[in-house]
Amino acid sequence: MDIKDIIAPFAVWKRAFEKPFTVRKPIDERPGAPRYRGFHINDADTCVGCGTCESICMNKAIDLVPVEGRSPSGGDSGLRPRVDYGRCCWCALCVDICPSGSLGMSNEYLWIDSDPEVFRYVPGVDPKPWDGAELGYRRAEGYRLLDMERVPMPELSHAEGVKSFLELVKGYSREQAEREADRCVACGVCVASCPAHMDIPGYINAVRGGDLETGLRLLYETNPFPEACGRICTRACESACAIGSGGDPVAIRWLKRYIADQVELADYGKSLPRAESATGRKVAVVGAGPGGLSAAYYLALLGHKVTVFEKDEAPGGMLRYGIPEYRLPYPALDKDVDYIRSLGVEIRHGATVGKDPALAKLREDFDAVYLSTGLPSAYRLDVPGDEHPRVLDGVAVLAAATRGEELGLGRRVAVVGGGNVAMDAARTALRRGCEVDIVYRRRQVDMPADPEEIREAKAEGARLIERAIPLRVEDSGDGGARFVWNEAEMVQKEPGKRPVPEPIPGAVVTERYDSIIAAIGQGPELSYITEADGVEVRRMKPVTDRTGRTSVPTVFAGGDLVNEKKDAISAIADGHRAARAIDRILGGRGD
Amino acid sequence: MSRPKTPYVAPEERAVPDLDSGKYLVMWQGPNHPGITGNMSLRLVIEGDSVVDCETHVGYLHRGFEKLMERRLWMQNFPLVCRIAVPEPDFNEYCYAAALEELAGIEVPDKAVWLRTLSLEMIRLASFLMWIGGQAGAFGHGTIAQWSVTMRDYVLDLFEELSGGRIYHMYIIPGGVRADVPPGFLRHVLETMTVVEQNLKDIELVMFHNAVMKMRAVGLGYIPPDWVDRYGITGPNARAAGFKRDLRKDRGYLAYPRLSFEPVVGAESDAFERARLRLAEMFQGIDLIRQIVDFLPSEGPFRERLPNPLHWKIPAGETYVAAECTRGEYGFYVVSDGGDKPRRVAVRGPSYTHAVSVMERLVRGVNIADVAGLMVSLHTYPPEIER
Amino acid sequence: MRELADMLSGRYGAREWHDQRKDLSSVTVDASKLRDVLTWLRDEAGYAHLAFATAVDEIERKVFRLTYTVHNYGTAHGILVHCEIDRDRPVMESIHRLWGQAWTYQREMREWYGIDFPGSPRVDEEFVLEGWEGPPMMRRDFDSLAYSDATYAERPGRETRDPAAYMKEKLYPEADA
Amino acid sequence: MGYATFGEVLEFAIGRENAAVDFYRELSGIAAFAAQKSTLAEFIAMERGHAAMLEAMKARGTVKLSASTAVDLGAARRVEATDRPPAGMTFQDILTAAASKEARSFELYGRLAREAGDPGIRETFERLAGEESRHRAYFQDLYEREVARDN
Repeated sequence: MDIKDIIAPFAVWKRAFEKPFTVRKPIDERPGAPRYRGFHINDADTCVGCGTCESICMNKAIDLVPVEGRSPSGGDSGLRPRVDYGRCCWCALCVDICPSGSLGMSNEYLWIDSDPEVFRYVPGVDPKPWDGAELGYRRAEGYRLLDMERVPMPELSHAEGVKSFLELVKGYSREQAEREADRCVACGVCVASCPAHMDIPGYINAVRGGDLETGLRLLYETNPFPEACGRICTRACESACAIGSGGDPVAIRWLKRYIADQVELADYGKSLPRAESATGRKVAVVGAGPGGLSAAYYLALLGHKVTVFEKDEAPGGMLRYGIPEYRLPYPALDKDVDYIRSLGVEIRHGATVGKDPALAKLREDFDAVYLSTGLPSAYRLDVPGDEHPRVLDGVAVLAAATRGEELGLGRRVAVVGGGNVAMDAARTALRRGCEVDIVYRRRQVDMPADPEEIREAKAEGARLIERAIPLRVEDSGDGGARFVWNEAEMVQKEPGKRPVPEPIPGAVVTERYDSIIAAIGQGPELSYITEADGVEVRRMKPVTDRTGRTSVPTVFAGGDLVNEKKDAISAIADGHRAARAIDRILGGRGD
Repeated sequence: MSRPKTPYVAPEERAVPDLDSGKYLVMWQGPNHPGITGNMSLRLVIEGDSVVDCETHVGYLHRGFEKLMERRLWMQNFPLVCRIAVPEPDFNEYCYAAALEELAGIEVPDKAVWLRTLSLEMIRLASFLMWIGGQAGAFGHGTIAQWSVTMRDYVLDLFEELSGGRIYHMYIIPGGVRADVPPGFLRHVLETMTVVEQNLKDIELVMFHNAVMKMRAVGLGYIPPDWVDRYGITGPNARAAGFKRDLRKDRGYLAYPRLSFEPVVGAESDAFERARLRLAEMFQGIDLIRQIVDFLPSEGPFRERLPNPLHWKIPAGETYVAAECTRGEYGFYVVSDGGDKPRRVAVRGPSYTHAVSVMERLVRGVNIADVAGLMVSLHTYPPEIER
Repeated sequence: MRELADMLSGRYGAREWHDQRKDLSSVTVDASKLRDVLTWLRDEAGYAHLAFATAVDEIERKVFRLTYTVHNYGTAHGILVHCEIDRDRPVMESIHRLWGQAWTYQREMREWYGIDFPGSPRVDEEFVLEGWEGPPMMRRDFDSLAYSDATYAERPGRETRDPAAYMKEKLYPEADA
Repeated sequence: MGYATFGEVLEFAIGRENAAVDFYRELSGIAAFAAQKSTLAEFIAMERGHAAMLEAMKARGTVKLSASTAVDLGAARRVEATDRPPAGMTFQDILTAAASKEARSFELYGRLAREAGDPGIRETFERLAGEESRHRAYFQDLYEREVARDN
């Protein structure tokens, strides 16, 4: 030991004159770092109430609670997360995982109260001093816990696709499907949006786990058209998908298709239920479209003998005659229909109800009747000259294509309308080698067609003419027709309503076409209901209660004919609902 | 003036004192004792001022982590693991993440490797700063504790800036890290290192050139070299006994193979030697941090994309990932049965051996006033014993 | 490594050698051979460091799988040495004479899994669970959540809703009708 | 020539509304099936409401008749053209016919209101014009929703 060991410690004294390290609260402020994980904030308008924050929270510090002024709708459950700071550990995994990106943390870390109960609040709903804090923990750029990008679907190239009627979408491989299924957070927000309320998280979970038998069973619980819906469903679920609130929604439709594609028809019976015993009751279904056959399937499952009356030569309705085969190949549709048939459902083709047999006869011969005749014919353009022979019915064109008939469209074709029928007609015409113009009254964004369909139609070479109000059709004198329209501008007439196209004075365009395909909308065929049948019809729709029952207790109706959504999945849901209601009037329990 | 360099080494076999003889007194030290890092207690049997027997009692900090982890998803355990060793949480994060990545076959981006290394070196410094305060305090130099704890707070400020948390950083997430460095951060790191280095020099002056410290620490808690393997002693406790063992070199994980440093090795193997060695490692740590700041890539991803954490399943398998923490070998043994939750996670904290079997033996024959100083010189953190 | 693996299998019937990393392998031996294997590894093969020992409850197979982790500083290589014991009669030979800290791991396994190590010092003493009367807590069949629910009261006022169920209740309650 | 007193105007309007009822009735007569009939029945009820409103006005004498109030019905009578939907009329046909009928009525009452010197009469016609315009909007809306969904 040397003298330094005695002297050195006195060096401490120099510190006596230094500025202290301490922060004198409340004189000195000491804000949290810009990334500080302080109290939660939530943009309650962006939040969709999916509860993924709750799922990831390892402390169970988050509850999903109803909040005032918010009710469930579309892709929003109406619930909002409430944080219990008695449990929260400020790990911010909730922020990291939040699909919409609404959750964050402020950099505020001081909150003093004598009442322990207050340390539990709904961020963004219960006002707090740190609401809207600029600073605080946010998910770093380039860092997501969830995969917000959809697994790309292998598809034929546009150049390739337009050459034939081969199916464009090739379907996921097992690896792709499982990867896509992995993106789902199983929040279940989508279920309400599905007209059939399919157990979407359930079957996606089955895909993820490779348990396709369970997947198929879950599909058939609410939808006997998985092959068809897996291809052409309007997929309201994907618009509601919570993942879609901050990225690409989960490809729910493709996953459904994946399940159905993977299981051989011969193996369906292994996972699907069958009727335990026959009830001896008979039900007639009018129309072998998705709605009618859905009703037939569930009625057959309940043990009833079902006969389907169909005017066309093949089953499927619009799925067959309205949707081109490059979107829904006939073998896929046949698989769905064949399984329904395998339960003993009889389909009588070429039977036009109203002519033979009459509805009255069905009511007499069967214990119940389900009407699902859809919207079989296109409306006219409703302009002078629309009776011109070169003005064609869009629905009829598609049906003729299905039947393999020569369409005789000529070289230049105009398709008038912005719905899926218009897109299908346009793409069918493209595949027949036509030059196609799609003429629409409003803008592309206003089109009711699936945006994907519009994109693809354009990519395949269709020209989109927007804001064109049809004025008239004139004969061109050379076997074609001149289509005259007025260019329009969009005018916001009433606040909150969608803008209306207003013609620009003088801006009249005339184009010559070989064919003009009208696809502005379709109407019902109701001549088979006579006054004597007593089925109350209002505004060309049979009046039904929510189970599909008409004013005649044994007659039910559903599908496009009745519902507002007018898509396959709604028709399927109607068919299922009506089947349960019919079962109840036939003495069953309806389940 | 000071103790002999090679003091009495207690026999391995424990002679249980006859408490009825009236010669002995049973005295509990802890669980609440300012000289002990964390909450554990020593049941001391003393004769006069000397300890003749000791039993350690842990359990005050048992939170059942390993059980809790078995019922949480792989990712849900990420916020949990850091809490296993409070003053040095990042090693838990690293070992857990690295084990998962190994089992799941995930390659971590280079930037994340550097940021992880930075994070681990920063916490090493913070942990040592806490230890040096405890060590000085245990020998009556409370002022040094005040300085060093302040310095630690400055390092924690850096963590707050980097990760958003001071104590539990939850920064090293499976797959990488949670964020890149914020703007200005590296400058703050270097500035803080300057301040800490300056302070350490002061501490060195007043603590290691200090007659009282030398009288109390020299010769205290001598660990014979043959105990090192016998008792599974690791880290500075082993290095102070002359073993050049450092997992950063031996395992060469993270960015350590790309950094220039040599393990600090001692020889005397007593409390003073261990303290000197740790001080040297602190200076070394500052140097390493500066090197990391130099090398840190400015571009590139900081995290590899993982499967959805809600469904993440890790292929069946097992691994043991260890890292050199301030106290020695910190390791995670992780077993997956292929499910979405761990089958088993076992945490190997270095204090497990140091604070229990080594401590019980070392403390025999020691003056009761030196028990706390001895314990701190082993640098033990009870929470990692009980998990 | 191959050499060591062959040596262990030849001498002790060790099996399932697996190289997890270049610096970590695992191997399984019969429980009756474990102490000999560890002794040999420690004294002859340079694996002088026992990092830790623990158990894994393989309840499905009705065994406890024990893991002893040894490390060779010379070659910077570690081995996870496994052996399995009957879960219904969990008794294992003690290695407290091989390593000075081994008894603590054995005491821990005794408390957490109910595995007995006859002869191990203070093996029946409580380790971290003072006053614990439940079954060994690390066994897979001890349901910690059920225990917690039965033992502690949930703080009042907590209630959560499932988005799908809530939306159904509000938007289409008739679906089940 | 073509000028009429208010009383006559009222009579004329009542006649028009009744004619509309007859028009729909007639359509209903050629309607081939129940659904068409029920749609037309709804429209008949609407027009009956108009006629009833005018009848009540006349009966109550709400509007003081004045000799000076005379309006030109000539033009009104001239616009009385009817285009008849075909026998197999669709919903589209019915709605188109109904909407154009309402549009013409709106035009007529609007002009009558402008020509009427008396504020009371003007108000009556404005009310009728408003009513017709609402009906037309209703039909157009129905058309947009039910017929031209894809347009």
